[in-house]
Amino acid sequence: MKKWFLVPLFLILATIMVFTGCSTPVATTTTSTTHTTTTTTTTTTSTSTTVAAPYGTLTDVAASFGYDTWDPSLVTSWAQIYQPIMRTTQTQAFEGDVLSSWDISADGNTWTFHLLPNNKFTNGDPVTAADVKFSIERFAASTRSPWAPYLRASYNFVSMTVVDTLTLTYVTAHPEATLMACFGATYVLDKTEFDKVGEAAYFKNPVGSGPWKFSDYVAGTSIKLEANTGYCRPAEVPKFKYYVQLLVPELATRISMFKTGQCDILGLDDYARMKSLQDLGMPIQQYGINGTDSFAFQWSWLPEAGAVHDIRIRQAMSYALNRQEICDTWYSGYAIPGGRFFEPQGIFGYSDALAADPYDVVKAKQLIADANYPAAFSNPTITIFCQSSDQDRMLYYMSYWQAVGLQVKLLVKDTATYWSYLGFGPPQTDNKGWIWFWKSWSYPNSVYHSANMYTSKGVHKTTNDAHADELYAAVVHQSSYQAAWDAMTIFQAYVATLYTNIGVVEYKALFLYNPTTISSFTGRSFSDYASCLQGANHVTH
Amino acid sequence: MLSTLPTAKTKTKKQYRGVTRVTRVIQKLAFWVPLIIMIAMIILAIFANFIAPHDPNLPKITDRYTPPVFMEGGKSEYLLGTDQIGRDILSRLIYGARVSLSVSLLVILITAAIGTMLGIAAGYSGGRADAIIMRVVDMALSFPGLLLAMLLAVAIGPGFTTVVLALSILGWAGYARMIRGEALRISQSDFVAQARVNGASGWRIMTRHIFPNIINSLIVLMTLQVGMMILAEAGLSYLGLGITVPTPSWGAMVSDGRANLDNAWWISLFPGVCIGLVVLSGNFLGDWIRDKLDPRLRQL
Amino acid sequence: MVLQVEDLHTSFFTKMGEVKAVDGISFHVRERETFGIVGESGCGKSVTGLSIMRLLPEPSGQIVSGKIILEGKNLVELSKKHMRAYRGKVVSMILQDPMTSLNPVYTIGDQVGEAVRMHQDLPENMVEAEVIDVLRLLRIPAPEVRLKEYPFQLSGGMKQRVVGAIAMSCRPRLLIADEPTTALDATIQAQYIALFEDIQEKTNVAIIFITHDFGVVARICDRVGVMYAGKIIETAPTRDIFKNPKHPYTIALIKSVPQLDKKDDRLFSIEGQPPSMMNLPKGCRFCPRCHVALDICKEQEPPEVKISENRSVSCWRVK
Amino acid sequence: MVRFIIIRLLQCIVAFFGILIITFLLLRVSGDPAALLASPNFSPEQVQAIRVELGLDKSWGEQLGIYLNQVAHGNLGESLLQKKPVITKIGDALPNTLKLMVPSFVLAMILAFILGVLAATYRDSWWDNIVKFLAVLGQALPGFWVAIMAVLIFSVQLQWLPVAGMDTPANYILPVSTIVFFTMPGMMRLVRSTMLDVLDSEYIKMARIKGLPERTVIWKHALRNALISPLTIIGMLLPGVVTGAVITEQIFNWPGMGRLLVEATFARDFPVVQAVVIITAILVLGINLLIDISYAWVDPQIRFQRT
Repeated sequence: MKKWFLVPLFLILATIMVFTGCSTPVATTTTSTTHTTTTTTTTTTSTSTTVAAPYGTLTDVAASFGYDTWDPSLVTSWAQIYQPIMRTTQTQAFEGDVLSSWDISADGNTWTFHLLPNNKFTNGDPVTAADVKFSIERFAASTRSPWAPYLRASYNFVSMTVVDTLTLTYVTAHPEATLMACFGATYVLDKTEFDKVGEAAYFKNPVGSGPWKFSDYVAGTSIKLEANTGYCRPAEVPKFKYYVQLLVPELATRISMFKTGQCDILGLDDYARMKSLQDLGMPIQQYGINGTDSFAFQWSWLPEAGAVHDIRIRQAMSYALNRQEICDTWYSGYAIPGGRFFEPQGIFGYSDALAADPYDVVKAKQLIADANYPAAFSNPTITIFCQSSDQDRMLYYMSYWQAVGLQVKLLVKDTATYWSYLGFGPPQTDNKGWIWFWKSWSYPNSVYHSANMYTSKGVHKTTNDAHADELYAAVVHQSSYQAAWDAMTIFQAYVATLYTNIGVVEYKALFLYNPTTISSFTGRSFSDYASCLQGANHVTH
Repeated sequence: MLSTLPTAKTKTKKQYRGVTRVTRVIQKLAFWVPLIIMIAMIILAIFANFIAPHDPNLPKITDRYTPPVFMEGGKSEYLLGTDQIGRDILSRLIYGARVSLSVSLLVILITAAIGTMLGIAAGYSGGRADAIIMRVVDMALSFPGLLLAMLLAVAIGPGFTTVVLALSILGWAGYARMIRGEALRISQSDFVAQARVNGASGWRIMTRHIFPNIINSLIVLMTLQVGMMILAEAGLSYLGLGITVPTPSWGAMVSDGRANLDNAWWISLFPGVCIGLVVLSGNFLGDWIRDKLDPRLRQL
Repeated sequence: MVLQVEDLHTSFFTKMGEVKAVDGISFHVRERETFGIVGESGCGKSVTGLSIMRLLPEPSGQIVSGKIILEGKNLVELSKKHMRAYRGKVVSMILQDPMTSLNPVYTIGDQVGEAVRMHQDLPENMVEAEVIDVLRLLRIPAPEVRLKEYPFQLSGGMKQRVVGAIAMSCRPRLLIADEPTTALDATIQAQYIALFEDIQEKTNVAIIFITHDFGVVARICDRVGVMYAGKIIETAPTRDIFKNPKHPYTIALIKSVPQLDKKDDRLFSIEGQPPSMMNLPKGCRFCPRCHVALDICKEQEPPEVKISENRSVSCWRVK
Repeated sequence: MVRFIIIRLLQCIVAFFGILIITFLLLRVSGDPAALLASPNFSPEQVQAIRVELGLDKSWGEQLGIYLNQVAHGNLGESLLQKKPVITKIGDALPNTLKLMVPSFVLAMILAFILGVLAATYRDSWWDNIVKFLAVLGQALPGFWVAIMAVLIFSVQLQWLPVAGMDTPANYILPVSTIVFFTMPGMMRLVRSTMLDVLDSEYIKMARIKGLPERTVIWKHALRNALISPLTIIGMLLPGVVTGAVITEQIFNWPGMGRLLVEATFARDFPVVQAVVIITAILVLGINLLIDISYAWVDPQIRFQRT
């Protein structure tokens, strides 16, 4: 009896899976300035063939929770309880998230946002234009988000008007198509609730309209989210009823928990270790776009920066790295050479000009000889600093530089100090010319991060080049996203020649999962970690 | 010697003769084995550059996670295998002896010096000074040193100096406490009274009369501490507050390999064994010296 | 006959080998008699006492052979449990150092009462009266007050009396006093010895008095055994031994007792050291220190010679 | 007796403020928390504004004064990173730590006393040798290593016990045993050696002479005297338990004070670190005071002291 009952259920599930699999959004037409969201306009899967109710628990482990808050202007790691204004597609374009569509005026200065109808917060309040306006204002005023300043009045903002409950206009002083990246980082809060309970209470029991809803949070211990069955895209409602993330600082413990089934998901930095667990029958899943490994030379334009002030030394450091060997060994084949700052292949503004330098010891040695290293420098020691989690990898990368005769020194900084050394503010007495190691995870659009890395206004203080500033200004003054993309390509290609940031590899972002609880991942696994887990499917028996 | 004993008459007697022979052998081993281990470790530490087959800090990524030579997949050039970035474990162990032992010895010298001075001063002078010093000692002994070590490591950054300071900052108290007791006992003895009668200064009594009489206890305590300090350094390494990379210390090596205990146990096990050997050797040697010098010191 | 010890051998089995602390001694103690065991420290006299109590330090100390017959029972053969029932009740002991013989953390009443409760089937309300009674027996002033006091509140002499009270609490048949007066000063010593006589009179207890001091022997003992290196080399009534000591060692010991009536200030002392108990000489144990040794003394141990009903000596010179 | 306690109490308070000041100064040397809080885009002026907001612009003396005043009023400040009163964080973590430490401490003590006494009573027996071996083993290996091995053996291989968490009683077994494994040996050695001294004493012989059963001799007469010196050591055992807690909490994922401390130290969350140290100091000092008082209970000589 029971088995017969399961057949139609299975068929329904299969249909849904096929549907969601096919429903990858189509890129918007280039000529039109109207952007529509493909997935939400229809409600095909509703009524008769209701989605099976979510069940079960997905348990994840994290080494740290970072900031201990649910304010999306401070931290976006579990912003999945909120909906952003826009989100990225698999082709690195943008589509609406709370929006059904948006228009940009002919002069490029007026954005009109059309909200999805019938979209509700988990407390039942409708998502309105007033909520979006409030969220943008609040986000722009944030003092802690790196994205926020680009929405702030001092940059490029004139006014914002609520036209009706589902329409909002946003007026800028000059065209800036790349603001989409900022809207993509702006999460919509429930203004009514926020005004009613106040900020502290709101973030203690946060309300959003995302695929997950907040369930429980024990500071320093666990996060618990529940599938939001009222999510505006029924096909994307998580199939697991609960998502639990446990804070487990000790790696050995995380591994043991995963092996014993106390958690379902495990991320590892050491890909060889990951492979050894894969050999035990634990499958690997890729999510998001590739992450990158790179080195940034802060204040390298200053003569006091020492050896790295000389571009030939920086170039030599790039040529000395055997990137293919790194990919094959450290990353067990899950990486490819390349990966400057935030620029894996296929991302906004990527071109072949960003391709990695080949491994060429002869050339590296020649460049070093040309620079008359070490004789030409009073202090030839090159200092690299990283966080303790990256120290093994650094020692390994450094061995390539030692092999070509460079004197390198590694400083391992604990997380707090590491961040305080990342170049912002005036140079500290000792950190001019220090190289920092940067490991990025999948970030869809790096336009504003690039400003920080490659322009003189940037906080990371690696570049002080007037031409780069001009080229960057061109990127953020485009009325079309495609034009901005092209401008970004030119800008990136130019700054690549400055060698203020050298990429090592771009690696696949991976995690292991427990095949007894999870069968596969469907949906937006191309986007990021949280979206990938959102598409986790049950193992059906 | 044994043959001169009269023949056993009862069961108990026989049993005891057997025990005597075994214990005597064990006693000899309990002295020689730890002594040899200690000396071997010290030789490794001193001549690390000549003994170590590889550069301890040079990664060879293509050889990473090589198991020890006696296991399947082991290579003869890496007797004890390699770690997660392909460094030779044996070479790191040998260089690690240098770091671990020097941390340990330095801390012991510092703490013993401070503790002895304060202990003698307290025990000899007595009264208020004694009361104050002993109160501070009590506090120092009961305060978790790890907390201060963590604060210190974060305050001045991790490294050799930090580890030594962090372990020394409270470590003197144990010495002060023991030395004070000894000094008190000795300063009440007749020869000290005699010295006083003869007009010796307090300084002279403390250095010439009291100090030589506490050296025995001091040596015993210091021997026992060798391993303890290495263990403490390992604890700091685990929390990321130990000796900075790439310098190998045993504690850091054990800590580095901990997440690989289930698939590459050799990274963490061998340094762990070294720590265990030194701790045990220190304990046995300390016990032995104590028995030889002064059986009264059983309480240490 | 309260106690009969026959050919008792007690050894310590140490890491260095066997130490024959008591090497075949025999003696007896009659009712109401005080038998003294005299000897230098380390001669085995305390071990003899502990052997009778069966309280040798375990596991190294062992009674190797011999008989200890107390009131007709051989203590050597008793089980631990049976022996415990004898201890305190039939045979008891007073240890040397009054300062450390009392447990510092319990009151006097508690410590004396414990022994009373242990062996006498008394109702709880009678115990205190019994304890006071025992304290009185030991002539402890104001026993009702002392009951509630801790050892550190008492003087040395008073502590020694309390120790005596514990030992006498069940009116044992035999009391072994191991140098009970050594730690006391002269006046208190005299009082304490008088106390022993008094107790003996009241309770008929037989006493083994272990001491190194012939002066004390003269005052209290009826008979005396002189021990040297694990053997009793001479046994005699006290009066006889002072009048006519036979063994050269006894003679030397008596000579070394300071006597007030003699003008000679110089104290006699025996030259040399007692032999190592691990490595005894082949012949007579005293031979190396003996002024009158014969050739045979070096070769053969002298047999015990009974010279009268109450006297025996082990010396080749005494036939 | 009362005076004795009052003097000890005053000493505790002095020591407490000493620890407070040292902690405060050490942390201030270690780095600028404002720099950590600032977003990478911040201008120096904005960083300065944060400093003013947090009172970090004032001189150390002033900051210390303000801080001492706050602590005296029971205010432990606000977490810099989370804008949350520190007291709530401690409030979450402290019970968890106590849940772990109290059973460990009690178990370690009980085992140390039982094993130590037995080892001393049956000196040089096989039993004594096993105890001695355990004691040496417990002091010979790094704590975190043994904890991880325990997890691998009992949780991963044998699957008898859960790896981490604190939901079920089974979760307590591994962390508690680990702490016991490391803290007990030192204590046990001490109980054993003290007990040996006591057993050699005349009053124990005297107790035997009375014909008391061995049970009474050991557990009544000997133990109470043997208790006196290890009581002091309980105080010295505390650091071991705290250190043990830091490491075991990290490995067994126990959300207690130890883990809070590690997190806060690396994040330079000064108020939290200070609060953890202060609370630990209060605990340690308080326990020492209790020990002093129980001393008086065990040793009548102190109880009757008038000074």
